[in-house]
Amino acid sequence: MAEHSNPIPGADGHAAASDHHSHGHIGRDTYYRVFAALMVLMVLTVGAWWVEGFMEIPRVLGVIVALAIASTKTVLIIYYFMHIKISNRVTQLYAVSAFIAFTILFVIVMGDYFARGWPPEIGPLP
Amino acid sequence: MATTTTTQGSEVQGHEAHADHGHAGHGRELQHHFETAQQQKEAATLGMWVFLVTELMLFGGIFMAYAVYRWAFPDIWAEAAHHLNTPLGAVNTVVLLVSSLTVALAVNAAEEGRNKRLIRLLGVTMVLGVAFLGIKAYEYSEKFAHCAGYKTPFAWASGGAPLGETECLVPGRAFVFPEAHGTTAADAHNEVTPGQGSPYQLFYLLYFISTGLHAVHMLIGLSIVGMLTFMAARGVFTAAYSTPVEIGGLYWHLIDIIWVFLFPLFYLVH
Amino acid sequence: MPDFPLFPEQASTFAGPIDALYGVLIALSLIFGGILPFIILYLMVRYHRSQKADRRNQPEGSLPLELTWTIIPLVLVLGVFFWGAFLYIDIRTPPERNLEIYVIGKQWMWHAQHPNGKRENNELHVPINQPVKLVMTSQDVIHSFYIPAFRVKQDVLPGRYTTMWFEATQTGEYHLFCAEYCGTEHSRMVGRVVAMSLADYERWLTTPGEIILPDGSAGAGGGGSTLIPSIGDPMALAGAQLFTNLGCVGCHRDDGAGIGPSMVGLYGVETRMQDGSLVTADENYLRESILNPGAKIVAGYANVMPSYDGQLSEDQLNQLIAYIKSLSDSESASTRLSNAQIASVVADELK
Amino acid sequence: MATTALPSRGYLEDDTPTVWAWIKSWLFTVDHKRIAILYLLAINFYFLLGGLAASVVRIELITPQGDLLSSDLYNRAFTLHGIIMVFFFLIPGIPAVLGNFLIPLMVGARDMAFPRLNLFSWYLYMIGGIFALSAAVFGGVDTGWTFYTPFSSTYSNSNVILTIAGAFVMGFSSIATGVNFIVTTHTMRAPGLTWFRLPLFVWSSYATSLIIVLATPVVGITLLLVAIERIWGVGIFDPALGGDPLLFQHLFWFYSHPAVYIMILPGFGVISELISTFSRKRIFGYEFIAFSSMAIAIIGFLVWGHHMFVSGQSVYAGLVFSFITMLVAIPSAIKVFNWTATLYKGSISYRTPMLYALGFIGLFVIGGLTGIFLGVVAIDIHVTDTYFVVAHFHYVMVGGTIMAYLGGIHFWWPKMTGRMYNEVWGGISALIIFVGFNMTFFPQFVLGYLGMPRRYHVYPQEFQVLHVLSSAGSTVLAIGFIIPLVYLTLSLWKGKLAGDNPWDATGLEWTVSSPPPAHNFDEIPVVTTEAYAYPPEAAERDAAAWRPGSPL
Ligand code: HEA
Ligand code: HEA
Ligand code: HEC
Ligand code: CUA
Ligand SMILES: [Cu+2]
Repeated sequence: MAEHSNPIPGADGHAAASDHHSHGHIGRDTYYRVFAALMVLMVLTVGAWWVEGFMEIPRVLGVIVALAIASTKTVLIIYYFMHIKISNRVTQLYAVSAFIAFTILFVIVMGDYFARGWPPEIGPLP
Repeated sequence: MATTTTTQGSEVQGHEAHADHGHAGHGRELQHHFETAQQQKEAATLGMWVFLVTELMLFGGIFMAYAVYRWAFPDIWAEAAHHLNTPLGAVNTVVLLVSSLTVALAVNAAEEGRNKRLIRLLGVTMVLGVAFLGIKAYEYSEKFAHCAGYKTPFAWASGGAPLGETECLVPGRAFVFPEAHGTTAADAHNEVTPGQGSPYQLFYLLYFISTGLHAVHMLIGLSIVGMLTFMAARGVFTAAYSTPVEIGGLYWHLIDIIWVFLFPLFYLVH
Repeated sequence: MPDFPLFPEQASTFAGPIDALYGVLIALSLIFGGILPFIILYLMVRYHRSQKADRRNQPEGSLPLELTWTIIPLVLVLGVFFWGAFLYIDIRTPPERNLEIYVIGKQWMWHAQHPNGKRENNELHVPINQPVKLVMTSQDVIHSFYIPAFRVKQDVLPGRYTTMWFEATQTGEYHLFCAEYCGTEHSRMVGRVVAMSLADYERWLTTPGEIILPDGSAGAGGGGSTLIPSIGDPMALAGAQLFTNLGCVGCHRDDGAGIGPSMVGLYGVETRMQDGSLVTADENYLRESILNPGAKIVAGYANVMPSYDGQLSEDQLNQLIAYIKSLSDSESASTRLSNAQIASVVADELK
Repeated sequence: MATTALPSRGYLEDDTPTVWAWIKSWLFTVDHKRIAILYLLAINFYFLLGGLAASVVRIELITPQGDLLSSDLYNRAFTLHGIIMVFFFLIPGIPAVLGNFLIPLMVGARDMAFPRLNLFSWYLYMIGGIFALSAAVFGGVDTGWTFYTPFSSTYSNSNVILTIAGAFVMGFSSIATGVNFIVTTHTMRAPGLTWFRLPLFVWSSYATSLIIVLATPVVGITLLLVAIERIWGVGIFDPALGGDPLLFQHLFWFYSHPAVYIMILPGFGVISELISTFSRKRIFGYEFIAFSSMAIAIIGFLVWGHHMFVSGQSVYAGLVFSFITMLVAIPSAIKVFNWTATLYKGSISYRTPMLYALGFIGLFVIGGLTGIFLGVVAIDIHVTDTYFVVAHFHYVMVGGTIMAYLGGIHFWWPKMTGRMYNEVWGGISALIIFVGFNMTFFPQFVLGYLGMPRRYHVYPQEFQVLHVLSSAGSTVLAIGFIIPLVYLTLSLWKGKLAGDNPWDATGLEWTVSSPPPAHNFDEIPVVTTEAYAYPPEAAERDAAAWRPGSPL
């Protein structure tokens, strides 16, 4: 196998690693801007919840909105505060791996519950 | 090269990605088994990230249980959530988000070798962390005070105003969810839901477990930040060596992320 | 039974197809599990270091070969999967008309109730050539109802119903096992299944036997045989009695004029809930409605029904459900008596 | 940076003045090789203990009545057996012993990325083990290793919490190992050692670590919830308290199915090393073997529901899980075929490790193929929770992983200790184990299809013949396991010196002295060749050098 088949650049033995000292850099003003965004999102979540208190909207929608905002916050924190933006590919992959694994768990388990309904039945087929 | 047997003795320690390890020592230290500082730093960061993955999956199990039961008992969830103190939860969220900013700035300060600023920022972070835990503790003790029959924890301590109705939202044999207000009139049948076996309890169980586990992580995070402050005060960090601050910061952000989800999932339910 | 069998008896309609599939799998395994070791043995001997052999031009890999031994097993297992899947759907789809028997598992015994109310413990009498559907629940932990000769098994869960069906083909006595570990006497939670001809089964149904309730106490009398012709299903009858005694009738009037919805024609029909969703009123729904009425509120009604959780035994719950189901049974609907009539018949009977 | 370079001192040697200092030099070591030895001792102890429990189980099953043990004791015996074998032997087994010892050597590093975390994981393992042992001593547990609720959370009155604490702590031990492997593989590789030059053992350990890291926390929290439910009487999994028992099963198997691949993948890695070495040629289809490990790790996360076919999960879920279960078998098939192809045109020698490797293939294939039976829902309905399942998993776990473990121990024994063991006894015991194993577990397939449920302490008369056969086999098996214990121990004093590379194997671990020096490499090696870089004529030369009387 030739060297070029190495799929994960930048994470190679230290020979390779030393070529990579200068990752990017995230400036302080970026942090402040991200923080401002987080605050806005914070207000949005609570605001959305407050509005939902008066408005009749489907429950699912409320959950989706709340989770979408939380996910956006998370992405901001992970991407900027936790430096994933300037991390190497391997670290980036690990950062998403937990979310992928959780999605697998979530989709399959909820799939089973949806199929059974609540109170749970043996299955969609009678 | 040091031989391994001497490592545990006199040798100063570098750092370790795992939170449980001490960080005593000074000077930037390259552990014997690493070739370059860059390699050591990469290992530490990746190690921390992999560890964070396990932390996320740990909470993932609880989130899964939460999802199933919220889907199964949507009304009960909405009703139960109304008994949580949403303003306090919101304040806590802000507190944590601010602390995330201060940690990010602290990492930045460490990278730039500005030690004073680093110590200050770490200090602020700790204050915010303690504030978060204080508010959380108040929320908890409010629930316990209700079980004891008092309105507030203070009333409980001083033997003050009793709570009008029976309510105990702490899961366990004493659990009592108060009568639903606002639903159709004087229905004699709709008694107070008893503790055992009601989905209301499931909500509070999940609430206490996940926020409790989160609080435990806060405590660990606080001790890490404390350790970092101590190290910073001893002048361990320089512009060239700040990895511990960085990976400690990662841990703190993780705690923040978990709360970012806990808040809407428990406090903002309709 | 023979003393040293190598193959279980085939006593239900599933046994044949499952054994056939099993045979195919064994054949498949023999191809791989039999030929592969043979190849390995051959290579081991042929290329043992003491053997003179041509060892030049060793291959290092070969895409065609890799594809071959990826695709062939894949095709084979997918074939097996589809075969198994259709069989599985069969096993999980009871026919429309079946004999329904309630089964309750508890540590550590099985308790069965036949449609006419006849009960038995650790035994199950079933007619042959007749689809039998078991509606099962548990009073404590998870058990599993297993009849090896029929090739059927289904876990029995507390707090809900699971179902299973089979059609026995041969008269005889077969093992009944609890297959899910359930505590100390798990291995003694066994019994027998007696498959008999339909005529024998019907005769057996009417022989009075002592009723032993799951709680161990002995109930009264036999299968209520005298009532069968006049009313039909004593299981439902017992339910009707409960329906009156527990005060359900106070709210659930047949004419629909009560506080609660009428039970007539409820079972198996989709009902609109307050939140707009449609729910099919099956056993689990009925069960939930009785134990936890607040969980799903029927549109147009208030959440005033009290919970009966903790006040009903599994037995009573089954009876109530059987009664509610009987109210929807199109055949019996015409001959159905009103609640009051049933109550009076019951009262007579009890005198 | 310290400079006390003692280049050629073996990691086993000590210049400690007192016994206490010697003990300390072991208990506080951060040397991955010493930690591996610590693990080796602890893990083998647990294996014997688990085996002892298995022996008790087998003896009880000789007669259909419950005459030796009460049902309570029997339940505790098989639970102890299952928990110890799974959590304290098989899951840490190959990774913690062989992985710890070899990964740094194989990637050309001086140690794991986090040596103290490594030691910490051993302590966690010991603490977990002590919890589990004390649970057994104070009366045992009777839930089965699967801890199904609501039995475990509400009904059982045995030491569930203590055992759960043990499994929980042990989980963090394996997480620590997993994190270490991942980071070591990524950041500590020697210059020139690209991913496709790594030995396959490293690949499979990496895949294992991936599973550990993603799945273990879930079972941790699940077991924690069971403990909480028990302590406070609140219900997440008990329907009587409002919860759903199937949720427990989903969460449990989300870990425990991938966990079976935690058990087997390192074994695959060992077998790849052995087959190549003792055929004296490159492994066939390197990339396919490497990627199939990753495929197993990933697809393995999608099939857990095949343990729940009759549990009451939905029919759709059953079909989906069954389908993906079929797919997960394919990467294993690829591996088996590639190993077989490696033999072709090799120069095969029947040294002890190779005997284990060949035994592995035979037994694993049977175990894996019966896994397919179980994955076909219609068949599983009949055989689930019967001895068919018991036989299946012993074929993969004992016939698979333990064979690989023993093969690996024999293969690297000269490297770990510097001495050779008795080759004749090695061969004999491998043979005894193979025969004993089949005798013990093959009858159980028949038993299972006949309908004999598992976890049964009394059983119908007609199953007795097969049970007696199985018990007889287990005696043979036990003897087979005790023999290596004896000759391996003896070899520490009596064995002849092995030399750096007794097998003429490739791989960085064979370039250092036996036992390796404390810091592994004086100079970090620069790698310029692929793994298993046997020259094309290696096999031919080896065969030509064979004379009657040289080792088979
Ligand atoms: C080391 C551990 C290990 C391994 C590797 C496996 C591997 C597999 N297992 Fe196993 N399994 C267990 C340990 C393991 N299992 C345990 C412990 C249990 C019981 C738990 C309990 O309840 O206590 C269990 C239970 C279990 C069940 C549930 C049974 C039940 O309770 O009802 C199922 C069902 O699908 C299953 C399937 C499989 C499959 C498809 C594989 C596959 O990965 C196998 C793949 C391998 C091959 C297929 C062989 C090689 C291939 C060829 C020779 C090529 C030809 C192949 C084809 C044509 C397909 N296993
Ligand atoms: C790695 C995993 C592993 C291993 C190696 C084994 C090894 C063995 N197992 Fe195990 N077994 C399991 C994992 C394993 N098992 C699991 C997970 C279960 C399910 C548990 C449950 O249902 O919850 C199970 C269940 C199980 C059962 C089913 C019990 C039941 O359902 O009722 C049986 C019955 O025959 C059995 C037998 C054996 C035998 C004979 C061995 C033999 O291979 C053991 C051979 C080893 C020895 C005999 C040790 C030799 C040494 C001595 C005897 C010396 C004396 C000791 C000292 C000096 C300390 N096992
Ligand atoms: C206080 C009055 C009251 C009593 C007593 C009462 N119910 Fe109800 N029941 C209601 C009301 C009102 C509803 C509709 C709202 C709801 O779904 O909870 C209802 C709904 C139901 C439903 C669901 C009906 C549907 O249309 O989907 C069932 C089944 C049921 N009850 C059974 C019973 C049984 C069995 C008893 C006695 C053991 C009983 N009820 C006692 C008031 C009552
Ligand atoms: Cu009931 Cu096992
Ligand atoms: Cu599995």
